[in-house]
Parts: sequence; C-alpha cells; structure tokens
Amino acid sequence: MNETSLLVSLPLIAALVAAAWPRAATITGVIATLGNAGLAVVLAIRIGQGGAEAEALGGWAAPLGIGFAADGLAALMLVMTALVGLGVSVQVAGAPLPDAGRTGQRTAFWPLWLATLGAMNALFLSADLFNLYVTFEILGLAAVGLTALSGTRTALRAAFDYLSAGLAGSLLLLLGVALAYATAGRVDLAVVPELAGSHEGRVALGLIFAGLAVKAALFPLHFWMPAAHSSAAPEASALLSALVVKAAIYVALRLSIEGGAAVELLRLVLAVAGAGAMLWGAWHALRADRLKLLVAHSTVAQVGLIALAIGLTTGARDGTIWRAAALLMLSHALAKAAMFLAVGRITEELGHDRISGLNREELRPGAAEFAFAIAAISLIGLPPTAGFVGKWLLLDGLIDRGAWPWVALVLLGTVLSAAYLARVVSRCLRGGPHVAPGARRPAWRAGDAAALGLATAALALGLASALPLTLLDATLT
Amino acid sequence: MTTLPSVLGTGLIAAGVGFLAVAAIGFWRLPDLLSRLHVLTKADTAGLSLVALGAACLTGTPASILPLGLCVLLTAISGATVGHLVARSVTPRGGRS
Amino acid sequence: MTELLPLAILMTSLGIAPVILALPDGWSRLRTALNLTAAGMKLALVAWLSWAVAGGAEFGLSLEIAPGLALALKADALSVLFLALSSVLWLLTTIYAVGYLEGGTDRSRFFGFFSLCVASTVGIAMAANLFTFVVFFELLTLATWPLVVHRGSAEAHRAGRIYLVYTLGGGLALTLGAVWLYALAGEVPFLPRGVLGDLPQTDPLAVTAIFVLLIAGVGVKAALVPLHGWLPVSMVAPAPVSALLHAVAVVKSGAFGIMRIVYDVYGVETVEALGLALPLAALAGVTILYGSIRALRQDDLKTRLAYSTVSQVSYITLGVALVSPVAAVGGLAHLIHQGIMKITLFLAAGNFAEARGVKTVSAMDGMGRLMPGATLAFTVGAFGMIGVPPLAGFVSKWYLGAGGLDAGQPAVIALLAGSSLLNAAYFLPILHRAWFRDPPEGAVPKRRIGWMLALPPAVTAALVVAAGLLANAPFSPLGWTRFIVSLEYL
Amino acid sequence: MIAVPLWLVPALPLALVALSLIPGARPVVRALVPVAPLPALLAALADPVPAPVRLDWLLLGTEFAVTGMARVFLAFTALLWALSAWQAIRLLAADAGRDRFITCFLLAMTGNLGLLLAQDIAAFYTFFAAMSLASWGLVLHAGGPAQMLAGRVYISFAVAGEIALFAGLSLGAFATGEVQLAAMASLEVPALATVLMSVGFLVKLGAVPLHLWLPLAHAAAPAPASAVLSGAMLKAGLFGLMTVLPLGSVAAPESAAALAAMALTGLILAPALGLLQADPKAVLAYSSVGQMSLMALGLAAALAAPEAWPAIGPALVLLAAHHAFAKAALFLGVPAVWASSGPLLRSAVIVGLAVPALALAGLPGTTGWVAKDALKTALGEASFGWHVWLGAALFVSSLGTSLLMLRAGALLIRIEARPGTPRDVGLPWLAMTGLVVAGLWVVPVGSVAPLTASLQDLAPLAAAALLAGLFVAGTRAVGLRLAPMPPGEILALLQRAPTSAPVLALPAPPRRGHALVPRRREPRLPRPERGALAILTVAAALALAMAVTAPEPPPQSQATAPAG
Amino acid sequence: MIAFDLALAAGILLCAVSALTRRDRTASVAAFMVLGLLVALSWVRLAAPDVALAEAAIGAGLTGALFLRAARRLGPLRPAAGRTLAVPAALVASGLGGGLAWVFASASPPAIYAPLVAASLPESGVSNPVTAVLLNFRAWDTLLEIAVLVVALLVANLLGSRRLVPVSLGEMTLPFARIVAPISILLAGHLLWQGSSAPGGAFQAGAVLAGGLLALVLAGLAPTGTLVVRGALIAGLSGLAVFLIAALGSEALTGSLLGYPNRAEKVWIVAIEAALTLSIAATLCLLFTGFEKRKTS
Amino acid sequence: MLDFLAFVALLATLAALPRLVVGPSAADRIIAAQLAGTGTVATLILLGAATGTSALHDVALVFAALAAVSGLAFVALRSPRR
Repeated sequence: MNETSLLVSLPLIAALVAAAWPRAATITGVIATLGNAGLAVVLAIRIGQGGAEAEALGGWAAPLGIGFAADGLAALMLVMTALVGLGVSVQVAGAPLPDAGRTGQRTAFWPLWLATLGAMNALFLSADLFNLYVTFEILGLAAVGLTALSGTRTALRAAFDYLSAGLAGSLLLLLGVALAYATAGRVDLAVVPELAGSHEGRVALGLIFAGLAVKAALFPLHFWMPAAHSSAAPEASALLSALVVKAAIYVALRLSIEGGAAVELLRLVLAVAGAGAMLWGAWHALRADRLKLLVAHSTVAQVGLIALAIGLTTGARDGTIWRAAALLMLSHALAKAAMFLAVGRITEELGHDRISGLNREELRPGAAEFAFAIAAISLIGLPPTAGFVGKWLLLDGLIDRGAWPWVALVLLGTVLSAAYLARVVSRCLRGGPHVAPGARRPAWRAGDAAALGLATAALALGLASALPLTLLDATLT
Repeated sequence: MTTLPSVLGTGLIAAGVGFLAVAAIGFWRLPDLLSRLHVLTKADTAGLSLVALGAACLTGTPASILPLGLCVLLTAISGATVGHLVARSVTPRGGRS
Repeated sequence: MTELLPLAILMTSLGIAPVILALPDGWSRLRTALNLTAAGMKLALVAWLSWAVAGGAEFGLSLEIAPGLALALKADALSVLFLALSSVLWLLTTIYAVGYLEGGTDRSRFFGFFSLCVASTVGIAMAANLFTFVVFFELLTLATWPLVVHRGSAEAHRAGRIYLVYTLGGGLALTLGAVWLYALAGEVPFLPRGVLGDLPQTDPLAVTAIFVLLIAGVGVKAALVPLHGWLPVSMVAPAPVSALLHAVAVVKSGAFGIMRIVYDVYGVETVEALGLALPLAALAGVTILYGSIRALRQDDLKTRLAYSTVSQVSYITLGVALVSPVAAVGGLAHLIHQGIMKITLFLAAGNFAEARGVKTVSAMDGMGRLMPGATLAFTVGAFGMIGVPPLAGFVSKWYLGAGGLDAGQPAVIALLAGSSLLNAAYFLPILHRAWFRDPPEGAVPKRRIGWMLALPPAVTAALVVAAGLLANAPFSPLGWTRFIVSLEYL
Repeated sequence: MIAVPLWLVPALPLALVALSLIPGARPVVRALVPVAPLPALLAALADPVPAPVRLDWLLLGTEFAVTGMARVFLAFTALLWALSAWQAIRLLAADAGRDRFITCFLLAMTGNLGLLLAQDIAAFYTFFAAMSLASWGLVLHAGGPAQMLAGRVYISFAVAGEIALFAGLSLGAFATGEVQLAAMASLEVPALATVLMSVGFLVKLGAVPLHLWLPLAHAAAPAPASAVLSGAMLKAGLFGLMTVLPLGSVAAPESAAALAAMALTGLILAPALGLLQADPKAVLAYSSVGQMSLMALGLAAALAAPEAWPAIGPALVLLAAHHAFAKAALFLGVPAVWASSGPLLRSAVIVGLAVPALALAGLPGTTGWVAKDALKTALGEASFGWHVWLGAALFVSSLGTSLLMLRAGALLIRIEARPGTPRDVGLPWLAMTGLVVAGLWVVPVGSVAPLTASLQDLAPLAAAALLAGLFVAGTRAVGLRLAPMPPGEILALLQRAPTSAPVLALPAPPRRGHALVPRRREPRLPRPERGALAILTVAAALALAMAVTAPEPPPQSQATAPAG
Repeated sequence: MIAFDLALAAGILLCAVSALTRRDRTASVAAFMVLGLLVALSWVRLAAPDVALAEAAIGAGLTGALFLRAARRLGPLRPAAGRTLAVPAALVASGLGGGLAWVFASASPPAIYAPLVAASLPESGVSNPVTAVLLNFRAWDTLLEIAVLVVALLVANLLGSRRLVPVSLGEMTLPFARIVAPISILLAGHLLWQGSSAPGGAFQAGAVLAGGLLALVLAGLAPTGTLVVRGALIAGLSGLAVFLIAALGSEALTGSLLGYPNRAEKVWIVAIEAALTLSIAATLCLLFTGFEKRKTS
Repeated sequence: MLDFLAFVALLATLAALPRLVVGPSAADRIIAAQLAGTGTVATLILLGAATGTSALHDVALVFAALAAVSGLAFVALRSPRR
C-alpha cells in the first residue's frame, strides 16, 4: 500500500474508531495524527527526490476514473496539514482533565478532526474537479462541527452561518463543475485550460472560483468567517483558520497553475479581492476588542494576501510568485495555528480575551504569549520567518513584473498587520507598574508546548525555506 | 391497442384519475379539516387503486403487478393511518386513548 | 573547525537567548553566570577571529534558503571592527545590567532579548550579503522592542510603539530596496568596491531609487534626520538598554548598514558617479547640526544624550559619504569611538539615576562631589564627544576634517567646528553643574552603587582615553580602520 | 643640570592627576603639586637641551622637543606654575573644593608645559585644549555668581578658540600633508588656515575684541590661578602665534594691519576700561590685555617687516618673560595683602608690590624697562607704512600701564584683610618678586644688551602720575565719585537675571500624539443575509464577466484533448 | 407532454417559493416535501430514473420527517430580519439562475464520458452504468460521499440533539408498522440487488429501509436505550469502515486503491453496497431519533 | 391518452398546493402533502404505463412506502410534552 492511499484512508478509519469508541478517541487521534505526519513526510521526501507521482484510482484512467496527483505542491500542503494537526493534537491531548461539560467536546473533537484531516489529504491529492467538490463537502461539514464544538450559543450561531455559507459555496462549486462537465464532457483537472476556450467553460470556471471564494472567506464573501473562527474552541479555530481555509486557497492556486493564462480574469479578480480582504481584515483587526476576533480578522487579511499572491501568479510553472504563495500558505498555517492555540491558552489563564485588559493583568506573561509574539512576527513577515521569505519572493516576483501598485499594496498590508498585531504583542510585554512583583507566571501546559512548537516551526521554516521551495519544483510537468 | 385489457385499463385509469380530480376539488372546497380528511382516506385511495388496476391491465406482466399492488396497499394503509392519527390529534378529546 | 568561527560567535549570544528567556526570574545566579560566560566567550572568539583576519584569513558560511537567497556569514575586516565593538561592550553592558536590574522584575525576559539583540548585531556585522543583513536588521528591531518597553509603563509602551513604527517602516523600505535590487541584480553579496557591475549604467533611475530606499531603511536606525524621531522617545528604557541602543546595537547597525551599502554593495565610485554622495553627506551634515541644536533644549539627561547620538552617529555617515579614504577612516573610527564614548555617558547617567534619582540636567548639581567616579567617567565621555584631544572623539573628528578637505568639501570643517561648538554647549553646562555647583541640601543616596555598576563606565572611560591616546598603536580602532579603508580604496 | 627625559614634563603632573583619583593619596598629591613643573624647569635649564623624544604610539605619533624660543617659555612657565602651586596649596588649604582645583590646576599645567614641547599638531592641540578646558575649572572654582558668569564666558571663548584652532590646524595639515607643527608656518598653508589658527591663539592671547573673557576670568579665579592664567597661559597664545605665523619669511601687510589695529585698540581700550574697575584683580587683568596687545603689535610689525623679525622675536620673548613674572607677582601679591592684617605689614606688602608694578610700568632699571626698550629698538629697525605710529603706541602703552598700576595700587591699599588667609601665602609672592628683579637672568633669554636709561623713559610714568593726581584732585574738588563698572563690559548687558532654571534648558517640546490605532468600537459582524446577497452577487458578477469576455484558445500544453 | 412539463415546472417553482416564503414552519416543510415529489417526477421526465429513485427515497420521504423534527426543536419563526434584502436577492438569484439556465442550454457537451463508460462497462462487473460509475469508476467519490454522511452523523452526535420521545400513537399504528416494515425490508433488498443491473442501489435501499425502521420507531415497536443508540451509531459508521477496508483490501490485492480483483467486481460491489445500505439506514434513523441527551453549555 | 391522463393526475397533484399554502392549520398542510404524495404515485404509475418503463414502478413503490413516515412524524412530534 503506498502512502497516498494510506494518507487518505487512515485518518478516516481513525475517525471511525474514535467515533465508535469515545474512550479510545484521544489515543487513536494522537496515533493517527502521528502516523499521518510520518506518511506525509515520507511522501514529501519521495516526491522531492523522485518527482511528482500520478495514480489512477481503481486503475481507471483520468477522464473515466479519478486520479491522484501527488506533486510538490500537494506534498507541501500535506506536510503542512500534518504539522499543524500534530500541534493541535498535542494541545488537545495534553489539555488538563476537563470538567464535566467539556468531556464530550474533547471526545467529539477527534473524529471531526480526523475526518477533516482525511478530507484535506484527499483534497490535496485529488486531480478531479468533482472529487474536489466532494472533499469540500466533508471538509465543510466537519469544519462546521469543529466550529460548534464549544457549544456556546454564539458558536452555534456562527456554525450555522458557516454552514449556510459553506453550502452556498458548495452549490456554486457544484454548478461550476456541472457546467464544466456540460461543456467539456469530463471533470478531471486537465480540463481547466480547455474550459477557457468557450463561453460556457469560462462561466463554469467563474462559478468554481466564486464557490472557492466563499470557502476561502475571501473578501467580500468573508462574512461568516470572523464569527466562526472567533467563537469556536481555540483548537478548532486553529484548524479552521490554519487549514480549512487553505483548502479553497489551494484549489484556487492549483487551478491558477493548471489554467495558466486561461484564468487571467479570474486571477485578477482574486488579486483585487485579496487586496480588499487585506485592507478590510486589517481595519477590523485594528478595531477589534477581543483577541480571538482580532486573530480571526487577521486571517481574513492574511488570506487576502495569499489570494493576492495567487491572483498575480503568471501561471507559468517556473514563476516566483506562486512559490511565494505556497510558502505564504505554509507559513500562515503554522503561525496562525500557533496563534490560536496561544490565544486559547491566554484566555484560559486570564479568563477573558479582551485586548484592552491584557496589560492590566496581574498574571505575568507566559509561554503562550511568547508563542503569540513569534507567530505574529511570522504573520507580519519579519525575518527570519517563512512569512518573510514568502513576502520577499512575492515582492521579487512583483518587481520583476513591474507591478508597482501591487508592491505598494503588499507593503501597506504588511504595515497594517504589524499595526494590529503590535496591539496585542505590546500588551504581552506587560510588566513594570502593571504587574505586582509577586505576580505568578502561568504554569506550563501541553498547549504552551504546542503553540510554541508551531510558532518556532514558523520561525525556523524561514531558515529552511529551501526545503519547501525545492519540493515545489517537483510539480507535474 | 384496442385489446380488451387496454380498453379496460384505460377506462379504469380514466376513472381513477377522475377520482383523483374530484378529490383535489373536494380537498379545496370542503370547509374544515375533518371533512377534508375524507378526501385523503377515501377518494384518493380509490383513485389510486383504480389507476393502479388500470396500469396493471395495460402492462399485464406479473413483475409489474406486484409493485402496483404493493403501491395500492401501502397508500391505502398510509392514508388510513395518517388520516386517523391526524383526526385524533385535532379532536379535543383525542390525544390520549 | 575555524571556518565555523563566525557561527560560533553568533551562537554564543543567539544560542543562549532562548535558554535565558526560559529561565525563571528567580534564578539570577545561573542567569548571570550564563550571560557572563557567553559574553566572555564571545569576546575570546572575536579576539581569535580578529587575529586570524588580521593575518589574512577569510571566513565564510552560507545556507541557501531559497533559490538565489542565502543566509551567509563572513568575517572581513569591517565585520571585525563592529564585532569587536559589540563584544567588548556586550560584556560590559551585561555586567552593568546585572547590577542595574538587581531585584527587578522580568529579568529573564530582559536578558534574553538583550542577548538576542547582541546576536542580531553580530549577525549584522557578519552578514555576507544584503539578504542576511536585512534578516538580522529586522531581528534587531524585534529584539530591541521588548527592551524599550521593559519598564511596562504607559510611557514605555508609547515609546515602544513609536520605536516600532519607525523601525518597522524603515525595515519595510530596506526590504523593498533589497528585493528590488535582488530582482535586478540577482544576488547581492557584500564585496569591496561594489557588486552592481554595469547596472548603474543601464538603469540609473532604478539603482538610484534603490539606493534611496536602502539608505532610508538603514537611516531610520542610524537616526538620520527626518527619521530620528524614535530615538529620543526610546529613552524611557532602562539605562543599559539606552546604552545598548545608542552605543552598540541599533544606531551603529544603521551606520554600519550605510557603510555596507555604500562600500560593499554600490561601491564608492558608483555612489559618486550616481551623484548620491553629496546629498548623503548633506543629509548627514543637517543631521549633525539638527541633533546638536535639539540637544541644547533638553533638560532630561538621557534625552539630551539621545539627541547627541542623533548628531554623532551622522559623523559616521558623513565619513562614508565624503568620498575620500581619509574621511572614511574618520567615519569608521567614529563607529567605535562614538560607541565607547556614548556608552560611557549612558552608563554614568544610569548610575546617577540609580544612585541619586538624578535624571535631568538641572538636577546634576554637585554630582561631582557626590559621585566622583561616575561623574569623572561622564566627563571623559563628554569631552570625547566634544572632540577634545587626546580622547577618542578627537581622532575621528580630525580624520573627518581632513577627509572633508580631501574630498574638496572644506565646508566640512565648518560643520565639524559648528558641531563641536554645539557639543560643548550642551555638554559643558552639565559638567559645570556636576563639578562646580553645590549638591542640594539633604541629598541622600537612593541606592548603593555596587562594583557591577561602577566598573563598566570606568572601563569604557578608560577605553575612550586609550583609543585616543593610543590611536596609532597597531590594534587600535584607528589602525584597524586604516586597514579596512586600504581595502576599499586600493 | 640633570638631563631629564622630555616625556616626563607632561607625565609628572598627569601622574599626579591620576594619583589624585585615589582619595587616600590626595594629601601626597597636594604636597607634590609645586614639584610637578620641576622636570620642565630642569629641561629648560639643561645645557645642552634634552634630546627629542618620539612616541609613535601616542596619538597620531607624537614628538617632544625643546626648540628655540620654547626654552625661554618653558623656563618662565615652569617657574610660574611652581610658585603659583605653592601659593595655591597654602591659600586653599582649608577650601572644600581644593582637590578639584588641584586636579584642574595640574591638568592645565600639563597642557601648558606640554604644548611648549609638542612638535606635532595632534599633541600640540591636545595640550592646548587640556590647558584651556582645565582652566575652566580654575575660573569656576569659587562657585559664586561672578564665577558662574566668568566661567560661562570663559568656556564659550575657549571652546570657540579651540575649534578655530582645530579647523585651522586640520586645514593646514591637509594643505601641507605634514603633521609637524613647524610646518604650519610654511607658505603652503592656506591663508584661511593661518587665520583660523591665529583666531584660536588670539582668543587665548586676549586680543581685542576676543579679550572679553579675560578680565572676568582673572577676576573670578583664585589669585594663584589668575597668576598662571595671566602669566603663563596668555603666553601660550603668543607662543602659538609665533609658531604658526610665517614670521620673517614673507611680508603680509594686510594681516599685519589687521593685527595692528586689534593691538592698538587694545592698547587704548585696556587702560580706559581697566581704570573703571573696582576689583584690583580686574584692573590687573586689563593691564594684561594692554600688555598682550603690545606683544601683538610687535607681531604685527614683524608681519609687516619680515626683515625685522630677528630683532623683534627675542624682544617679544623678553617682554613675555618679564610680563609673566611681573603680572604673576602682582596677582600672587593679592593674597599677601589679604594676609597682612596690621598696617605695618600692609605697608610692607604694598611696597613689595610696587616692585612688579613699577617694572610693568617700565621704570628704568627694571626688567620691564629692559624688555620694552628691546622692543622699541627692534621696532625701530623696521620700516613700513605705519611704523611712525609705533613710538606713540609704545608711549600710550606705558602710560596706560602706569595708570593702571596706580589704580591697582590704590585699590589694593584699600582692600580689607581676610582673616583666614594663611600667612605663608606671602612666601611664593616674595619668591616671585625676586624673580621680577632677577628673572631675566635666570631664564635663558640670551644676552640682554646693556642699556642706558634716558629721561625720556620716565615720561610715561610721570605723565601717569600727573594725570592721576589731576584726576584725584579734580574729582575731589567737584565731589564726583567714580561708579565702578560692572565686570564683563558689553557682556554685562547680556547677563540674565539669575534664575533657578536649568542651564540652557528650554521647556521640552510639546508631546504630540502618536495615535496609531483609531477609536475602537466593537465592529458589527456582517449579517448572514447580507452575506447571501454578496455570494449571489459575486457569483453572478464573476459568471457574467467570464461569459462576456472573449474565450481564449487553450494553451499549447493542452493539445492532447482526448478524442471524443 | 409539453403541457405536463410546463405544469410540472410551474408547480416546482410554486413549491419552492412557498417553502421559502411561508412564515409557518410546517407549511415550509410541507411545501418542501411536495417539491421533492415534483422534482422526482421531473427526473423521471428527464429520463433519469436512478436520480428519481434517490430523490424519492431521500427528498420526499425522510427529509420531511427530519425537517419536521427540526422545526419542532426550533420553535416558531421569528420575524425575518433581512427582509429588505429579499428583493435584491431574489432579483440577483433569478438573474443568475436564468443566465445559468441559458448557459447550460447553450452548452453542447461533447460525448466523452458516456462512450468511455459504455466501453468500460463490461470490465466493471455490473451492467447498470450508474452503478458502474458510482461504485467502480468513481468509487472514490462515493466513498467520500459516505464520509460526508458519517461526518453529518458525527456533527449531529456532537450537537447532542435530544432523544426523540414520540407521543404514543396508539394501536392504530401497529398494523401499519407491521405491514410497512417487512415490505420496506423486502423493497430495500430488491433495490439493492437490482442496482447492479437497473436503477437502484445502496442510497435508495438504505432510505427505504430507514423509512421502515422509522415506522417501527414511531409505532413504538423499536427497542430503545443507550445500547441501541450506540449500536446504531456503530452501524452508521460501519458502512464507511467497510468501504475503506474494501478499498485498502483491494489495493492489497491488486495494487490499486479501489481496484477490485478481476471478475470478482460484482461481489465486491454488492458487498459494499449491502454494508452501505445498512449504514445509511442506521444513519438516517439516528438523525431522526437523536442521540443521548446532552446538555449544551 | 395516457399522456393526457398523466397530465390530469399531475394537475390533481398540484391542486393540493393551494391548501398547502393557505392552510389554515398545520394539519391541513400535512394532509395536503400526503395527498400530493398519492397524486404523484398515480402520476408515476401513469408515466410508467405510458412509456413502458418498469423502473418507474420502483419509484412509485418507494414513494408509497415512505409516504406515511412524514405524516406519522408530524403527529408524533406535534404535541409537545412540556
């Protein structure tokens, strides 16, 4: 059995086990996540050495059956998912024994997360439009479950909005795929360039992108996201923000690469929407009063940046910008997961997540706040983080193209992200008159380790950017 | 086309459809819920039975008669049960038997 | 083994930073031991390195992190200059800071970031290409921010915010310029006499714009005039931080960056050919005068010193911008000289504040009698700043003046004269109050000054004297800068 | 004589400075201060002169040597410092700030002695600056309001002078490519450099109008400090000028005229202003201004007539040595007056003070007469445009000096004794007075031509006595009283009322808001209904946009469409 | 038949509008149920009996029950907040819908897929092309669809809907249940087996089976208790489990994920479908009956 | 002929709609839905007979089998216990 099959099936099997035997949920989840990480890494190494791999499921070749395409980009995303998942799993598994109200949540988390994992893996490997749609269905539903995990009224409300928006997105996606089938008679990914040859095919692509925009919470279709990501349980938010949103972005990137010049107009729209998201998200993050809301809005902004990068890809397989986009996705995933986990820990320790109250706390800043700061550095794109390398490559590509207005926008986005994240980080540096000399430091928890680990990974990834970037070279040709 | 089963079948079907049409009109015209329940339990069931019978005449194979018969049976029993239950649930002294 | 020397030097502070950050606040002995060991080790390694570099050895390390982007370290003569400054002053400032913060809060955080700050400085010193430089330059911003807001007061946070706005803005400009240059030129290693090839001929406009961006980027840290606003505000930080910001890490990195950009990216001839040298020199001149004039008006001791820094650091820029080997010697030497002089002043000022609560010029009355040692160190530093021989400041001013003439800019002499006059005008009243006024009635010490606080300013003051007196000795800063300049202008 | 290594000359006082940093060693230092100039004296008097010393590692490469006139300067300077130090440690024995004073004193001494030996620019400038800046401490010592003013004025002028000197030296060094001080007098030095250097020295020399600091400082400093300020340090300015001006080589009429104008103004202005002073030390200080102007006049003449320099040079050295001793004796005499409580003792002291006073006034037979006559003779050899005025100028100078001496004497008689003053402060004064009489034969000025006194030489003195008598009589008759002029001349007008405001500190600039984050209000999250509309609209717009734009042919890579 | 189709289309639109605009939840649900009926009819008219069957099973029958359950849980409808947006939304939606209809109509699909399916049908092991696509050519899609169902079950489980405590419907229900339940089992088996050659299959069979089970539940004939719920849950999960195991097992045998061994395709397909039928039925039932009672914080 | 009858059966099915919309009671609406279900079954049978597709009988059978479930659910869920 090769890694791709195991990657897509093991998480699902584990999800079933965890759902059927709640008592074994945690151990199953941890083992599955670990195994998944191992598989992803092995696959990535193999792809990095041997180049992209394609597989026809059931032996039925592409137009008839469904293909898996495990190229560098997919491998990168798989590893990203595995790493983030590992961090979040450590957080959940290592959380202190819950009070009665949270027991169910904890056990319910694992099957949902494992289903998410399986769906993400399937999505990254899939080379078929309809299959992508199906994976989105699992993903969307599991994400709604994760959103509702905390069980609060706002979380349920947000989950419902998320569900509605997700379904609308799915519907658009489905319409697009159907139209693509109606136009081209097939739904494998290779059909994308062909679609651009006819009006109908172009409309199909437009619908698919619209659906993806909803799923990726791209401005102005992001309305569901801040509420969902800010009211969910922290570990769920981490997964949602770091991974689930990436799925749609990944598909957009994949289509942009596959489609080449054919999706020119859509990419422009993506870029414009990305810019809008960057500004809108940043503005709201600047005004947010609650920590989680700020982080959620920051996701809007960051996704905007990535969308902008994807929108500006030249489509050529050797372009710099799409590499930058992939790297930005990776770094955002790690950093944002770390950030949400850290926020979870901060909230847990302080009992609230009001930003204005952070610096009036008697509690000394602890590891979680440090992790937040490191994650913030990565999100802003300061060296030596992967975010920095990604932005560097992005700017490099943009300058190469002479796209100065976009350069200015990227810089503006950077400034804004620095501004709103500094609001929190500066308060994490509380001390002096605000903290009594005898104030305690929060105790160490597994959550701290997870947040810190992910944040450090985002930091260290900057130094090891060569690994993902060389991996990206192994794309399908 | 003009064999007996086909004529019979068509006639039965026409009658059944007629029942259905009457049922629909009645359903619209009758004044209250309990009256309207009659439509469901009687006219409709009769209409469907006739239609099914007619269809069975037209096709005539046992493979199609079995499902048509089951259809009639299920519809009839459904209509009756639902009609009864609904009626009981809206009558003031119903509810607990 | 020796080729790893740059890495080892970097790691002495970079490696220790997370360890210290993770230590509980109460474990001060272990922390101090770690700190001092690391600082001592770095000093030893740097000494070894400079010996090797003086002997003609070359060090280079590279880690490719993306196609065309490599984190690369090297140790050339210019690096060693800055390295030596930072390692010596790190040791002293650490000792000082240990004493200064005794019994304070958040010390692990402080020393962790302190180490990180020095690590960034070391990285800046040894960066072998523009990318690496940018990386460490930004890292420095991040490492110093927590130090600026260390006190945690509202004012400190405000200062931190301003600091961040300026430095991140500068970082952005720098990054943009760097990316642009990479986009145009491929890779941008630091090599004497520039690496741009015929780019300035083919695309002078872009090259000029990049230059402006890069200089604006590093100029924020070097506190060139419209970009200097963060510096005086940052004075709310504890004294060792101010010392570090002004003497070693931040402003020097900016100045060092200007050097690298002018010498090793563009090459002096290119800068001159593009017509950029004169505006840069003019900017430096304006900064020199502006900083001094602003310093005159400050009553807060550290703020006055901060404005003085604004002025003094631009001497380095001036030395670089005047296209002349003699001026370059002056500028480079001033990098070191200003460092040791300014750190002396800040450490002494910190002692005044710690021991007597004296933070303003107007409260300096009688300090000479109350705290003769610290006041003496302060005096040496102040005279050095004014350029009184035989102290260090005189040597660099001398070469700058000569360099100005060499470059055909006699106005530099007037500039130096005016600046010295202003220096005297804002330093001498302090000395006057300290030595010749009577201390206020009933002044009581706030706290005893232990050896950890007293020793560092004394040592740096001695260094100020030695750097001036022994300027001609082989391993003096001046001697070393002559060596560097001979490489650039040969 | 014992051959001392030249580096010891500045090193000994410096070593004492270093020693004084150790609190326990301070009594020893205090005792040793008068000995500190001893190496200098020995070096000056040694025959042959000590060998030059090169210290390449020091500064930019330093060389010490005793050359030419420097020997004379070194000799009288060393003597002056020694005797002043002696008086200082006695006079200030009970003063709280004595150690500070002594440190400054030693530093200034180092500078003053060192600059006479330094052969290279850097060292020369270093010592010059050390002398100037350390003297600030001497001026400020007593810490009263007068000292504050004097200190501020002094340091302003000193720093300005230093900077001018620095600029001039660096210009000169660059132009000649030499770092030797001697090279500064060469013709390659640009005029601007020479002017700047001269300005630096003229400040020190106290040439009008750069003299403003001088009366204030001399009056404010303790007497021994005034003695060295006036006697030794002003001469450093003269020494500097004699070193850097291209004397004897080329005629510079314009410069000469300018210098002469300054000198003449000084000659007239100094007595005029000095007579109005109420403080004897201020009067003496003005007299210094006058005397130094005379020397400047000599320089001006030498500039105008290079051929006369070989004669003028020694005469100026002579004059300098004479003035050094005499003025120092007068200043050192002031504490002696303070110490003289009884009328008898007071009379004796006043009589003793008359010796240097008369010497200054040029009474025939005194050193002053010798020196002035030498200058007059030397000037007589020169011939240029305005040399006819020189005689008159000399006369005015002598007349003014005489008047000032009378005024000083009159003031000294009246000053009150200060009971706490130790008696033995008179001893150094007496020694100095002895030097006034015999000094020119002690210091190696070379042969002094035997002169014959003429009646004419008494003329200024007589005229002065006459004028003074007339003035006193006149004022008595009319009942006028002389209102003493405030010190500081025009600077007095600029004085601020004493405030408690910090020195040079204006109010801090107003704080500006750096608000980065706008007013925050919890933002309303968008409603899902609106979201639905947004989704629809975006989808419709995208679809429409895609539909109306022209389809593109699929790229070449997709040529292998499956056969359908 | 044009008149028929037009009437059908009008009816569908009317139902859809009613479902959306009625303020009474029951009315909406009822309209939705009728919509399902009409849509099934339209699938019939579009010559897609497979889809019609699925629509009939899921759309018309069970969703009505599930919606009614949800409606009861939610209580009365509150006044709509976004009414002002309704008009523009309707306009845009109809514009989009009309445009898309036009685009769909103007698309002329090249015959690629159907010929491929036809060509490969003999190798697929079944003769119904729909089943061949669903469980062989694109079985991976189907597996993931089952996963969707499982996730839905998990989410419902998470949200902890109250156990349904039905009102006793009295003895009159018993004969109904006793007749309907066996018939539905038979029907399910029939549909399942028929799937390999004619319209039918696991989805439809599962839905029918669920309908029969629900009849039992509503009649009070079904066993209750935590253990039963647990068992039902595991049954609901087992379909995916079997599918996954089959997928991996087939890979072990043939080296290709979901590549069934040669000539044994039909066995594999029917076995998987059988498991799916049970699991779908259990899932649908559970969705209606609910899980153990859980407090929401 | 059968086509026409199917059309009439469809119309009879659709005739339940007004009652569904108007109500007035919830029970009316459910009964209407039930009625429409029967009508649909009839329509399906007729369509099957018209086209000769026996598959439609399965569809009709499924409808018939599940027709009562929602009605039962309605009644069972109708009276709240609280």
